[in-house]
Amino acid sequence: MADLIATPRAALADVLRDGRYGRTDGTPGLTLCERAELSLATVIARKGQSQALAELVKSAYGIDLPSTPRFAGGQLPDGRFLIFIWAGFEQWLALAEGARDFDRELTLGLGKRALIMDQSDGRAILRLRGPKAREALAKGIAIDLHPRAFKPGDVALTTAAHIGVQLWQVDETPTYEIAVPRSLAKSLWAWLSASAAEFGYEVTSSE
Amino acid sequence: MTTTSANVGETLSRSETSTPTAGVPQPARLASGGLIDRARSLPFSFDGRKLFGHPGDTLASALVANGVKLVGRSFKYHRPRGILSAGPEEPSALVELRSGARREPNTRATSIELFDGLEAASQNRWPSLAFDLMAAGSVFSPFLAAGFYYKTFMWPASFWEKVYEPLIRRAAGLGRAPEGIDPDHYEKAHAFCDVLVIGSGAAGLMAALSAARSGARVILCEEDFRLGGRLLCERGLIGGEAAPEFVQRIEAELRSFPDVRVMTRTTLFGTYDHGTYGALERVNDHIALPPPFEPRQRAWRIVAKRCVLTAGAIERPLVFGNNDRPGVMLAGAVRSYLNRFAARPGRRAVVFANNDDAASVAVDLHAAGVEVAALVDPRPETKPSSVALAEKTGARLIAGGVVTGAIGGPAVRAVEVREANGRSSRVACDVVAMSGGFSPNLHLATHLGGRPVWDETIAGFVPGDTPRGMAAAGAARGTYDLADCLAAGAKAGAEAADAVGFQTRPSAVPQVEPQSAAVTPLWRVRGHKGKAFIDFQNDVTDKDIELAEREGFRSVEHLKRYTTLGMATDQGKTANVNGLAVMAEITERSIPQTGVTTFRPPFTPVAIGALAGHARGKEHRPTRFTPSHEWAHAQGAVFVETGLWLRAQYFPQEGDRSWFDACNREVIAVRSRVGVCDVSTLGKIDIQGADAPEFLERVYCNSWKSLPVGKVRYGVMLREDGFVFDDGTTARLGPDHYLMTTTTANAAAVMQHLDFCHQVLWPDLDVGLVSVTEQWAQYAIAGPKSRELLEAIVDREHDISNAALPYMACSEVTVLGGLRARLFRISFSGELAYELGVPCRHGDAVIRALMKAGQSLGVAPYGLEALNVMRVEKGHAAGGELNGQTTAQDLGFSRLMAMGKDFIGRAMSQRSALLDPDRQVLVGVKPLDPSARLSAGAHFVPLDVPVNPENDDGHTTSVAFSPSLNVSIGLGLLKRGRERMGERLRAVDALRGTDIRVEVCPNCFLDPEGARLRG
Amino acid sequence: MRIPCPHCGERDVGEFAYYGDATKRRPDGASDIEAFFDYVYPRDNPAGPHRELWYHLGGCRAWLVVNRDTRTHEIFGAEVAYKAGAPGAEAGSP
Amino acid sequence: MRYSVFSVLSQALKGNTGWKPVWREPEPKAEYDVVLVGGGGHGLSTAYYLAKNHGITNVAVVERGYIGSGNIGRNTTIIRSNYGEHGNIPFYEWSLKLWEGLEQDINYNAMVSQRGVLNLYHSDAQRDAAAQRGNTMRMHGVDAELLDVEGVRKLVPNLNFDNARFPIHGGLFQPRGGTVRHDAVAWGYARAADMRGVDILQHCEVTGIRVENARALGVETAKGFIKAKKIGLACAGRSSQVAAMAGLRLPIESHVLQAFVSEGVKPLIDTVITFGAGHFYISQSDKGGLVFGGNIDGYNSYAQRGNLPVIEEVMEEAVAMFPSIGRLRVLRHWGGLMDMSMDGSPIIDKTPIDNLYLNCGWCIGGFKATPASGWCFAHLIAQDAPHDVAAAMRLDRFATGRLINESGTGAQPNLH
Ligand SMILES: Cc1cc2nc3c(=O)[nH]c(=O)nc-3n(C[C@H](O)[C@H](O)[C@H](O)COP(=O)(O)OP(=O)(O)OC[C@H]3O[C@@H](n4cnc5c(N)ncnc54)[C@H](O)[C@@H]3O)c2cc1C
Ligand SMILES: NC(=O)c1ccc[n+]([C@@H]2O[C@H](COP(=O)([O-])OP(=O)(O)OC[C@H]3O[C@@H](n4cnc5c(N)ncnc54)[C@H](O)[C@@H]3O)[C@@H](O)[C@H]2O)c1
Ligand SMILES: Cc1cc2nc3c(=O)[nH]c(=O)nc-3n(C[C@H](O)[C@H](O)[C@H](O)COP(=O)(O)O)c2cc1C
Ligand SMILES: [Zn+2]
Repeated sequence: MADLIATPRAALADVLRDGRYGRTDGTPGLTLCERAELSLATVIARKGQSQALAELVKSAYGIDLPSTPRFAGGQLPDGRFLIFIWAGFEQWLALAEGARDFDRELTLGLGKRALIMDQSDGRAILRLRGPKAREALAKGIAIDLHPRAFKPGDVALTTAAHIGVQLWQVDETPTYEIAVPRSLAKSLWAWLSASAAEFGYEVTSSE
Repeated sequence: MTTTSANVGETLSRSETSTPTAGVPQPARLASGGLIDRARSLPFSFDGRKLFGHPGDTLASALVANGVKLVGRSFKYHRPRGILSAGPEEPSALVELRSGARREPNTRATSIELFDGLEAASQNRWPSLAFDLMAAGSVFSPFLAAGFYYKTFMWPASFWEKVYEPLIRRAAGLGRAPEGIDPDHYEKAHAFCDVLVIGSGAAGLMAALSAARSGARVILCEEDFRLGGRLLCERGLIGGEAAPEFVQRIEAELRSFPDVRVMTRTTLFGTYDHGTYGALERVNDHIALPPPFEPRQRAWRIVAKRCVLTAGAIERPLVFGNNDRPGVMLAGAVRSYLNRFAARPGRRAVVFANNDDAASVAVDLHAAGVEVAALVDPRPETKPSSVALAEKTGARLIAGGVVTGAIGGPAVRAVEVREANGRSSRVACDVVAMSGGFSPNLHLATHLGGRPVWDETIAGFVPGDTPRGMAAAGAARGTYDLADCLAAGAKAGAEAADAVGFQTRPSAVPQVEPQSAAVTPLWRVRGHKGKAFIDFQNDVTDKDIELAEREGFRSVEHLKRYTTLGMATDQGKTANVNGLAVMAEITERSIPQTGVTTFRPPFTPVAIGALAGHARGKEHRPTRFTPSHEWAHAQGAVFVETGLWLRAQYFPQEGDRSWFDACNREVIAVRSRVGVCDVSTLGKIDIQGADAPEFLERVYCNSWKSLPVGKVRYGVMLREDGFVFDDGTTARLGPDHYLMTTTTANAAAVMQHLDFCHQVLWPDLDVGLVSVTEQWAQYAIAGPKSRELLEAIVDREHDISNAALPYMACSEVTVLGGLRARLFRISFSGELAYELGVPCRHGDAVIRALMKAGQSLGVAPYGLEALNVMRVEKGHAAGGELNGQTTAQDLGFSRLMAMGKDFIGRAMSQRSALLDPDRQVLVGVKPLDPSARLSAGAHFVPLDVPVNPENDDGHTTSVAFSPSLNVSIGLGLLKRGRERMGERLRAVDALRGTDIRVEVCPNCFLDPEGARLRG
Repeated sequence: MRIPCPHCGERDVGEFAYYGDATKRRPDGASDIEAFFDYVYPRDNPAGPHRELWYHLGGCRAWLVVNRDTRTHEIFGAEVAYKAGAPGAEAGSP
Repeated sequence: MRYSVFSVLSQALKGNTGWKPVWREPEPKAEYDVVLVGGGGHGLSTAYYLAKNHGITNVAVVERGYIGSGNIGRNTTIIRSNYGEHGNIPFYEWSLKLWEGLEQDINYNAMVSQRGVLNLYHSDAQRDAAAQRGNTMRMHGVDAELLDVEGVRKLVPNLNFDNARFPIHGGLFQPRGGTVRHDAVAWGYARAADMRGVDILQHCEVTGIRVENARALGVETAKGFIKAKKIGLACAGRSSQVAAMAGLRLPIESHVLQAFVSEGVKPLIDTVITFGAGHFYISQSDKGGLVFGGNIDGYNSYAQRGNLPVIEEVMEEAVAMFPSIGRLRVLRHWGGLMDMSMDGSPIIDKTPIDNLYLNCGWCIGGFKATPASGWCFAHLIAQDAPHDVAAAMRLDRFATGRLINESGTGAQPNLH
């Protein structure tokens, strides 16, 4: 059946529309977008293999696997984008741009030392950027995001508006990314958009 | 009540922008001074009367400026009440603010910031404030003594709910609740800091400044809309500056630090564990309506490493006759109205105070042009300071005297004074400034259980053990001299910063005139005339305390509960110490021996909505949407909440008269053709690792090691107490790779349980677990034509024939030209059926593709209703049967249990009561009359015996109308059920008035051999 | 209350789920009903320091053993359960 | 002094100067026939019924603080008998019957107010469970009605019918349920027991139980040793500590449960209502305050106070249910020590130690039990045999598996 094709659909496809929202005067306090085209996988060190896994990740990708709530990686020499985000004890969320069959690739590369589970579709990833990003997040996230306490590269697994999320800071703008379980993305959005409205925010479809 | 005609000299200056009404005089407004903006007038209404005030006013100060004295009626006796204080401790001046759905009953006029168009109304009166018929209740006041309810209203017995209670309820409760849904919104927020400073008086400002200069992250919380605390009503100089200027300068410096957050209109309401504090920011209560996108209030959770409590002190009333008459005020409040608000509470004042600080209010009165008729100083020895005050103000000094009673109905006209020599006289006056000393405002230091300690020199309680990380300073610590307060604040702020790693020293403090705070306690005036109030809001008098003592309610906690002392909205801020001191006096115990009651959060009442924040209406809890939601929505599906999920319940089509028709149609479609249902909500846990098989052995009661790769097995999980926890299928995807499914309801609980088993019980196992529920869109494709349908979308190279993929097999496939998917040949419906898992982002496309491809096969989507009907037809246990009280044996799984291995719940499942042959077990039932409709929750009773607990043999747990059998069928739990096949019973549903004869049958109604699902 | 998760740092108690007494050890699988009864039901329930299990549900999903005073809520220490090891291992003593 | 129309009138005219203490403040005697540990509702009612029903008056109630300082003085005052288990219903129904006659019996107005208790349900599954429960109640002759959403609307029009996250489908209603003025229950039983000769010993903490050869002989207290022929423990949240004095370990965890009261307003809510999509219950006191509560905080605690997560959750549920009460303000919140049993139901039983009797495990619902608990505990102590309606509340049920687990959540108290 040639006319049947599996067009992917972003988690927030039917709620995100480019434009300016909330308070309309002045420059927007933050910009928001969904990063829909990413590949994700859970990586769990096999029992007693965390050291070996770290070495493998280092040799395979040149990335120092973080053992604390941080993320590491970035643009690889081959031009691809890959990061490992701490996601619990000896556990990471690997995030790549433009990868195909990412879980298979990881299994191939790391499978001896790690268990790999595809999560590419399990999380929606939201990016927030702008001077008011911190204040908007503070309306639901109970961790200290002050620059002295939370820096670019830092990661937190926490809760926002009754939803478990994973949050990391990308840069000092500040820019944050939040991973939210896909089925809950709209509820998170309802809270986040309400929280950001006071500052005025812009939704963009691309970063 | 009449107000004196306006004095032209004192009317306000005209506003530049001159609104038409701006010139309306405020008869008691001072011509100059104060922290109000005379350039602008704010119209407001009180009980429908149009009045004007200025920015900078509170409702109370604007009422004072307008000469309004009578503001409300009291709780029990409906006595006229005015304004007692100028702060959050106010017990008397409570009003209904705003109207309709925004009405806020019991709002303290002293804490309401005046705004343009403010509407307020007095409460607890009928028909009007001045003429309150309920005040007639005063005649009965002898019967209304403390605790009178407990002795009365018992005769006749039946009258309580019908007559007495409704009367009491109508009389009680001051204001009226809002009408309709609150139109405003609220939010919550989190803040973190090194040093939290609570209160911005002299001590708080210096504390915040010292900490801020150290580089620490500081939050300064101030309940008022202005920083400064008592400094705002000081007329003296601070280091050569006027006090308000000093405040402004410090505020400016504080605001210049990037890591200092100054929060005004923010009340710290509670101290919680480990440095967590609750605070309420009234973001937009000071204007008529919140602007768009802004909340009305914001509830903060503040986490602070250190905290400095500089919340000041609360002045106490004196206890004399009619001390509640409008016009009788706390001395500090009088000072505040005069100096901060430029409002004159009267023209002729009597000052009655037992301490130097309050007595000095005479000077402020005098300076404002108020005649000070008398300075009544109860202290036995004549104080030189009082003599000087009297000289300066021209007041008559009545040293060693007391006010025994206030005279006047709706407002004070005079006071009766008893002099030291016992002679009584009357002094005409329209305002009484009274003070019985101060109580440090230590509530927040006691919320974690710290007990206050009595300090004789200040005649007040001071904080004892403060919560870890908190220090009190200034008046909150019992330090009353201004210079000392400044210094103590600076020191506490510096120490707090220092303790968390910011080396610093206290900031230098400015020079100020020394003050005296000398006080001699006077807990009540003996031989007073008229009721002497201790708790103004709950109408508790000194007589009530005597009565409580007489009846044995001597412990302060009994005193409180019997008389309701301190239990009103003000929580006895002005009342508690007076009350317990009077009890101490009567029982001849010391005050520390008598003790204090417990302060509890909140410090001042907090709106329920603020603490709920965003979580309201549909946002009360998050909603989980399935991958096919948008598609189903477009089909007109009706959705139903299942836990947090929203699932399609059924898909109505033309011709369906109700859900029932739709459901039957969907069932028939599945049983005769093919249907598709979104089952993504089932929990999915990916389990990998060398010990994964062993792990499954231990968490499931049945055995797992024999399951080959590419196969699926049904599993039952017990709790450690031996009862069934959850069930589901688990597929072996690889030698050490499994995918477990759980019920929708228990998905999270099972994940937590497995993490427990893995991390706590058996950390040695080589196994990793991750929930992948969110990753996979999972569709059940069921019905005789399901394979045909699948063949249309599964890519050619995958063989899904019966031979290649038999019942209970699973396989990785690709669909729609290369999309990776998982196919499980499992069946809940009892038909030939599959579950197809595809990555979620393709879920939408795949459901559309299935529907399109299935058109020629007559495919129908089916919802939860049809799903449930089919599972009842097949006799599968679900919610009603997996109720946490059933055992595996009850549900017919005895043979599944592999007793030879260790598994969670093994031992406890063998307890005698769990093996009792009398237990109720899972059966099916069918009505004898095929047209009868069963209901769930009906009880089984044998025929021909009475319906009583002894004959309760069980109940129906799930029922359904089976369109396949054309009869209502049910699952149930029946005592010794397996032995009773074919027996006839009654299913009695007394609640719904049905009593149906049923026949017991096996729980599987359709295709018990399973021929269809193997087809 | 703030619970110091060894992985995530100090977090509000709202992120955690509680599971009670951590001194209980699951008996060997072959043990009898009595041993399991003792594991499942009776509790010391002390008023004072208490070793107890918490799950960082809204965080890193680690099971923790926290030593906390049930009278004051004061926390003396916390460690991850799989490291807490044998019974009697101390997670920060008062 | 008996309370009557006459005494109230005549006292009022005398300025209420003639009232006498409602209970004596005696010194402890050297020995009592029965010493009851715990001056909460259950200890006091047990004392009263020992005296009244069994003629045993040489009784002391020994209380560490002031009477009523425990959970009897800090609960949300809901009474009802709408349980679902046969082991519970007859007991709670008997309690409700005793409430109905309480004022006349003890000559004290505890303001028993049968305004009805409505348990909302929000799904078909909850409806079925409610029906099952209501039908069990009916079998025991207890009043129960199953309301659909229209029935609920008629009863409580200001609930959230239009915009609820978890729409209301209906409710299980028990018209005879209601509220009682909590403190008055303690005081009324204390007064009635005292009038029959019971000694109420306040500020007299029990610090030890003297046991020899598995026989209890008496209690060590802050006021010295008190010998006792029989000892009954009714210590609610502190049951584990006191039982430990006799070497017993109980299937109990002590948890904190918080409660809340709002500022008083004119009549707004006339029924007791519980939320089915969370943990929330509310009623309006005769003084006008909304009295409400939710789930336990969920961790062992003896601090009698809780924390913000549960506070906020309770408020969220309050506005979810009543969207119009968001502007009303909470004026106080507090906590109590809950004796959470491992199956959620109480224990009224003998112990392995002779002459030592146990009454505990009331979880968050023992206020409504006060009269029947006292009645049955007195029976057990006096007759050495369980009362019929409390026969299922055995201590050995955890070992046998004959549990009374209403919630079906197993041996995890914070899930009950
Ligand atoms: C917030 C809250 C809400 C509740 N809501 C309801 C409700 O709506 N409906 C309902 O039915 N139930 C409710 N309950 C439960 C109910 O209050 C209790 O189950 C019941 O009060 C317990 O029995 P009691 O009255 O005897 O306990 P308590 O009043 O706690 O009595 C026990 C007494 O024992 C004393 N004691 C302890 N140790 C010693 C010792 N060593 N020596 C001497 N004395 C000692 C204590 O000081 C205490 O006074 C609620 C409880 C709380 C905390
Ligand atoms: N001489 C005397 O007898 C005497 C007695 C009492 C006070 N005083 C004077 O009072 C002043 C005391 O200074 P201070 O700084 O200690 O107190 P303060 O009264 O000047 O300031 C306390 C501040 O704390 C705020 N506050 C209170 N509770 C709060 C809460 N829960 N949340 C947020 N804000 C809250 C108040 O609104 C106020 O602004 C000095 O000027 C002193 O001389 C004198
Ligand atoms: C049903 C009920 C209603 C209450 N109403 C009030 C009230 O209106 N005002 C008040 O201050 N406290 C009220 N309380 C709370 C008590 O003041 C007190 O907090 C509670 O009895 C616990 O005692 P504690 O705070 O001293 O520990 C009420 C308590 C209950 C149980
Ligand atoms: Zn963690």
